[in-house]
Amino acid sequence: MSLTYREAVRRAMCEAMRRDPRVFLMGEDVGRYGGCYAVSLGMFQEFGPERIRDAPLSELGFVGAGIGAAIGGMRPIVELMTVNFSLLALDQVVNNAALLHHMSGGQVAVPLVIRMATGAGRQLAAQHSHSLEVWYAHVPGLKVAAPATVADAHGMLAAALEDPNPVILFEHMLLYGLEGELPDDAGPADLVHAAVRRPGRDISLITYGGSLPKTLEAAARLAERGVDAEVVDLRVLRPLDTATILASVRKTRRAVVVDEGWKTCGLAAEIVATLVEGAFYDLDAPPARVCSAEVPIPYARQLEEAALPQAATIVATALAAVGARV
Amino acid sequence: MSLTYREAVRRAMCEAMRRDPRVFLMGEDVGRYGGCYAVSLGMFQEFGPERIRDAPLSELGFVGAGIGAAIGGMRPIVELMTVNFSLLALDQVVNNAALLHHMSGGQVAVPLVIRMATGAGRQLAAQHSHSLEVWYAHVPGLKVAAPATVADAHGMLAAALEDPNPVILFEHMLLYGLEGELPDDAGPADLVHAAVRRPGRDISLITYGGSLPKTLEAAARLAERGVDAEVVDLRVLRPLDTATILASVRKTRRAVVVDEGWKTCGLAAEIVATLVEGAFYDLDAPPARVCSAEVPIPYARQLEEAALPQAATIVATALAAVGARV
Amino acid sequence: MSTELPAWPAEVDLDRGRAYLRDMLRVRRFEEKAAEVYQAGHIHGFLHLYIGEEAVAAGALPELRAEDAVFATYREHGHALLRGVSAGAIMAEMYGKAEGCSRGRGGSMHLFDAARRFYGGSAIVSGALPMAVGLALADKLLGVPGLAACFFGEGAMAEGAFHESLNLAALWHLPVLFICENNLYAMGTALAVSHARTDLAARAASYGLAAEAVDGMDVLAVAQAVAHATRAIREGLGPHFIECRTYRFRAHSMFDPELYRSKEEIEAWKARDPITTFAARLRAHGWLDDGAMAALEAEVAGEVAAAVAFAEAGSPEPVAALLEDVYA
Amino acid sequence: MSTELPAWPAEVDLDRGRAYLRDMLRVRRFEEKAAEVYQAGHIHGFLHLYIGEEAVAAGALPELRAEDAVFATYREHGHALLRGVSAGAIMAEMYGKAEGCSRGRGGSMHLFDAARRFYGGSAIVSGALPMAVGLALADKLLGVPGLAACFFGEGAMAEGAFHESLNLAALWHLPVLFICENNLYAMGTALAVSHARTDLAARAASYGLAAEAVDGMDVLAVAQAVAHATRAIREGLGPHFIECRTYRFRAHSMFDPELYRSKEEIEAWKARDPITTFAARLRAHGWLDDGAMAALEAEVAGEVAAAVAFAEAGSPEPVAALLEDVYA
Ligand SMILES: Cc1ncc(C[n+]2csc(CCOP(=O)(O)OP(=O)(O)O)c2C)c(N)n1
Ligand SMILES: Cc1ncc(C[n+]2csc(CCOP(=O)(O)OP(=O)(O)O)c2C)c(N)n1
Ligand SMILES: [Mg+2]
Ligand SMILES: [Mg+2]
Repeated sequence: MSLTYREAVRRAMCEAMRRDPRVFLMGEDVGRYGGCYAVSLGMFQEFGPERIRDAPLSELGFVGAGIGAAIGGMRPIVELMTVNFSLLALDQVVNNAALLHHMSGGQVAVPLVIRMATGAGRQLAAQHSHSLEVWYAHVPGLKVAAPATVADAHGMLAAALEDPNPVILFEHMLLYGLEGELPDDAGPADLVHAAVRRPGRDISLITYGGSLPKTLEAAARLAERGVDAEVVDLRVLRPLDTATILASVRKTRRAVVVDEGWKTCGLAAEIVATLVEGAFYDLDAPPARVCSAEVPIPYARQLEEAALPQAATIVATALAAVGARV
Repeated sequence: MSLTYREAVRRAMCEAMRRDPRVFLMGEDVGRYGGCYAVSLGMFQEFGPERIRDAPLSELGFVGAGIGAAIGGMRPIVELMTVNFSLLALDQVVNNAALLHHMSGGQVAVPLVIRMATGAGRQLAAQHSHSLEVWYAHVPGLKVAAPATVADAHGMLAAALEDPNPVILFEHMLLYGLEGELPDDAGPADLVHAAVRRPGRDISLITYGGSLPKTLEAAARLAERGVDAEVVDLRVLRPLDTATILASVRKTRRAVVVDEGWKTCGLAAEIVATLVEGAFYDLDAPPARVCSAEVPIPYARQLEEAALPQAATIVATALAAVGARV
Repeated sequence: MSTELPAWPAEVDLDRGRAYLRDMLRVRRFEEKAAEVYQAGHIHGFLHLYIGEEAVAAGALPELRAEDAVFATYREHGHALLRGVSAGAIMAEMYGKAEGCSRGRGGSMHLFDAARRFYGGSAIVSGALPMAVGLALADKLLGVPGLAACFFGEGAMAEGAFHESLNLAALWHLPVLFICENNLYAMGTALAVSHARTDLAARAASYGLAAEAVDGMDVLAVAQAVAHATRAIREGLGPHFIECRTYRFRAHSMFDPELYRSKEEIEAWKARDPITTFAARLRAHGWLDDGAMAALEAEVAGEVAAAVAFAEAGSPEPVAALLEDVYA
Repeated sequence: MSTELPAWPAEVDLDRGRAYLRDMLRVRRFEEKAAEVYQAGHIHGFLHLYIGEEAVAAGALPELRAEDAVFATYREHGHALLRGVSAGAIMAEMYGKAEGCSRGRGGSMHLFDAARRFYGGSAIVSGALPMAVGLALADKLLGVPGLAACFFGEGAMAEGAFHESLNLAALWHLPVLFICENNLYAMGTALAVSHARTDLAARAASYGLAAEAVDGMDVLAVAQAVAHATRAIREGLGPHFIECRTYRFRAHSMFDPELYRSKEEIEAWKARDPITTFAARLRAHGWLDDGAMAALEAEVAGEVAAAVAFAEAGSPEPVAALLEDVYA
């Protein structure tokens, strides 16, 4: 069956809610409004106000309430609207959700799923265009994932709901309209492995989330230039599947990491460090990064485009890396 | 004159306050209590409650107020007690302090200094042992520094107060008692360059803040083993002084990065990526990282020690890197 | 609603009365044009219209002085305009042009004009409140006159930042004017779905500051309340909170299917349109006739058309300037 | 203070009366011992003592049932003890031993006992309030009996999390008992330096929930208020807030030179010591004499000594276990 990324997320939530009375959805405008990005459209009508719970503008409060509800035996899905507002709730995510299991010596589990839209590309300007996946991926105790396909939008959410740990799911806002196939009996996806989205021999393009379409496009353009690029979708940002990344780069001996976050101290830096630690002697060229420019994302279209990773930049960077062959 | 790191910070604040009526200090318990780490002890008596302003437990509120006061013509120093509580204020720091200058097209400057204690090592357990410098170093619009010496504790704060941008200063809690020399006429330090704290030929040990003493100790032990290590203190975490780091590693051809933050997506990853991008062909071995283990910092002493970077680990890692010489 | 009009306040003369009407009309027509050019593809991103709420900004802003500072939300075109930012600079900003009041960096949600102490244009709900408190603190510490006025929606009052800001302002006795634009909805979330206690002025008063509620569809009522509050603040009586009860006639933003409220509710509020009701009062008072109204509409239409022309003629910021304005 | 003792409440029988005294004494002696072994270098990190405030936990916790959940702060040894966590498991935790109630991971500030629904031990001021709200929400959605009791200091009430939590609890009508331990200081910051409005029960009531203040030095007053509040909550009347007016006799933590308050103030409060005043009432009522008191002291001393012995005999967690308990 063909559906959109948005519908796939919704389907995963509805399936879980029909099956498991412990699952509920809570967040700003998830109910009567139908979801800021229409992800939960119609769910209020099916499940009612207790289980599709509109929350006031209190990110810290309702994320903390999600943690408490998880401790209390529920399986909450908290929607944070966007990563931009998640800063207000970070204390609860880091100091409670991530740490409680450890601080309690293993007694308390927090089976909480937090979903949020992320990314730029819609001219929403600096306060509404963050990509802070890397911050979450830094924190032990959290699992962090970024579904980049319709199947993963469904399957990773289903898997997150079965996980006894806090799982943070990043949904790039430009992916919601993406169309794809999903079998009627699709179940949970794995929350462990990276995926090779396009096999190739000459260079590994490593990316995740909203940058996957651009990277696949770059790979197609590279193919026209005679460069056979492998595209690796990280899928899970914490814990990282280093084995898959290293295997790809050991084969291709070159890598470009594509990440919409700012370059300095971004997720791409971790991938580069991982490659260097695990495959230094297999590398024919230094792994390169294509990230956002070191600037708050500007409103004006041409400036925003210049600030974000684009297929053309990926292509140029990959060509330079391949040209570096000795 | 010999004084402690704590006294050096205090002296920089007092000098600025005596000179410039726009400077004031605001934060929890900075006044009547004398400062959580006694940094501002006695300042309430000299400057009074308006300029040494005890704030309620409202991190988001008083950091935002610091931003507003900076816009309004003051030169506020906001003390956030510790980085652990700074999570509550991150929205103001990122979405206002860092972005306002850009979003306003250059009209609004935010000359705000935020000081906070950071780090672990005192058995304060998971919620009180964070090292999140890397998060701040990720954000364009912020300047981030980590004074690791008595002179820098004084000079970097003085420099931060002269900077028209928001500057975040991280003071590792284990450094407050450090003793050092400070000339009576010491002025602002530079807020631009990394510093070579110990020159050496065989390997570069790159670190900052609270890890500098451990790293210098490791270098001393390495010297006993015949390895001449260069120790680079990053000092400024954003923007990074890549030139100094690269020059060191081009000379030594090997590097170990020491960072008390968690390893994955930590600051050390950025340094490794920077080295790879700028000096790949000069490297004789993959740069290695010595960071905190991927675990919330545990209370029990032996567990905490095992979780944090230690001189012995640095030595072992450096020896392995040197042994890797082909 | 009673059909009887309230008595005309003595302090409002002909010029002032017509100025209120002109201000509201300027905002209304500007917003309508913004929606039009948005649909035509000249503006992108989010666009939040102030249509229906004009009496709040039009009543409040004339009471503020040059030395005061203003903080607003993403629904702030009207506030910027009535603070004196030119319609052209605002429209050019929304077009993303270099001539925009934020040089194309901010867009609709981030209008700035430092010379007029207009400090945005803040798109994190409740994010400006702590800054307004701090700006007032600066005024106090510097010993200069001036207050900080902060506009925000009723939804923002559920945020922790609201709580911390009101306590700080009251605790430190700062010259802050908090103006809550209670339009009954935060996106699709109705007041009673957000707040356990819906009497917002009472909630604010619990922090120990002066607080009152006024009819936000009545420009004179808003003006009177703000005049009284600013006088008290300038006399050193500390912060003040005003809840303006109003309504947004349009969708929350350009992407909102408005599933959460009924057509009837909207129509009932539209019957209280702040512009038509105020125009009727001016007419009843003998200060407005068809000719004057037509002249006013023409004047405003001219201003808006000129703004669009200015924006269209503006130049895009060159991509080479991408890294500017990150550090001062 | 009046020297006349209030009437003895009929519902408190001999056993209950002596139990209150025993509970307070257990906390007091435990805390004294903790300070002692801290000075001796067996405990590290922060240590926040509850000495002076015992009547709050001792009055409140007996009113809670097994199905209720408890959230507390870093000043929570007493709460853990009176919730039924053994003194040995608490002391061992502070020694960082594997036998500690958090396996040595948490230390003094993070005592946990999931079986007793004791959920910490939270060291971010106000950090537990939202979780208590959520736990109550779980109870409500699951349709099980039980309430969530959350203890916090008056300093925490300045945090945004307090505001958001009270609104959520009241808005959703949840079974939460908020217990504010108003000991007049947040570290060195006095109540009036933190809060524009120092009548905390009034502040809480502004959210639209039941709120009252009681003498937190009087275990019976606390017990009565909590009994009343829990009854109301169990009947479905929504959340409840109790301000317990108390005082901490010791420094904030082991590092506090106490520059912010006078010896006289401390002495005045010590004259209202919840243990000595309650013991006097028991004596006046004829339910306590020197012999009974000595027996009680001996019993408690034994418990505390056994706890120390247990902790000392405990085993350190092996370093090989470092990476355990990160993921469930
Ligand atoms: C902290 C935060 N959370 C969520 C949003 C998304 N959002 C934008 S406007 C809005 C509603 C705000 O309502 P209100 O404060 O009443 O202002 P109004 O839009 O009605 O003028 C929401 C939820 C945001 N911008 N910031
Ligand atoms: C969010 C946060 N800010 C600051 C601190 C540091 N701190 C620890 S306890 C404390 C005072 C809290 O006072 P109160 O809430 O009254 O509780 P009390 O200690 O008096 O029991 C402070 C400021 C913290 N732990 N968390
Ligand atoms: Mg609103
Ligand atoms: Mg207190």
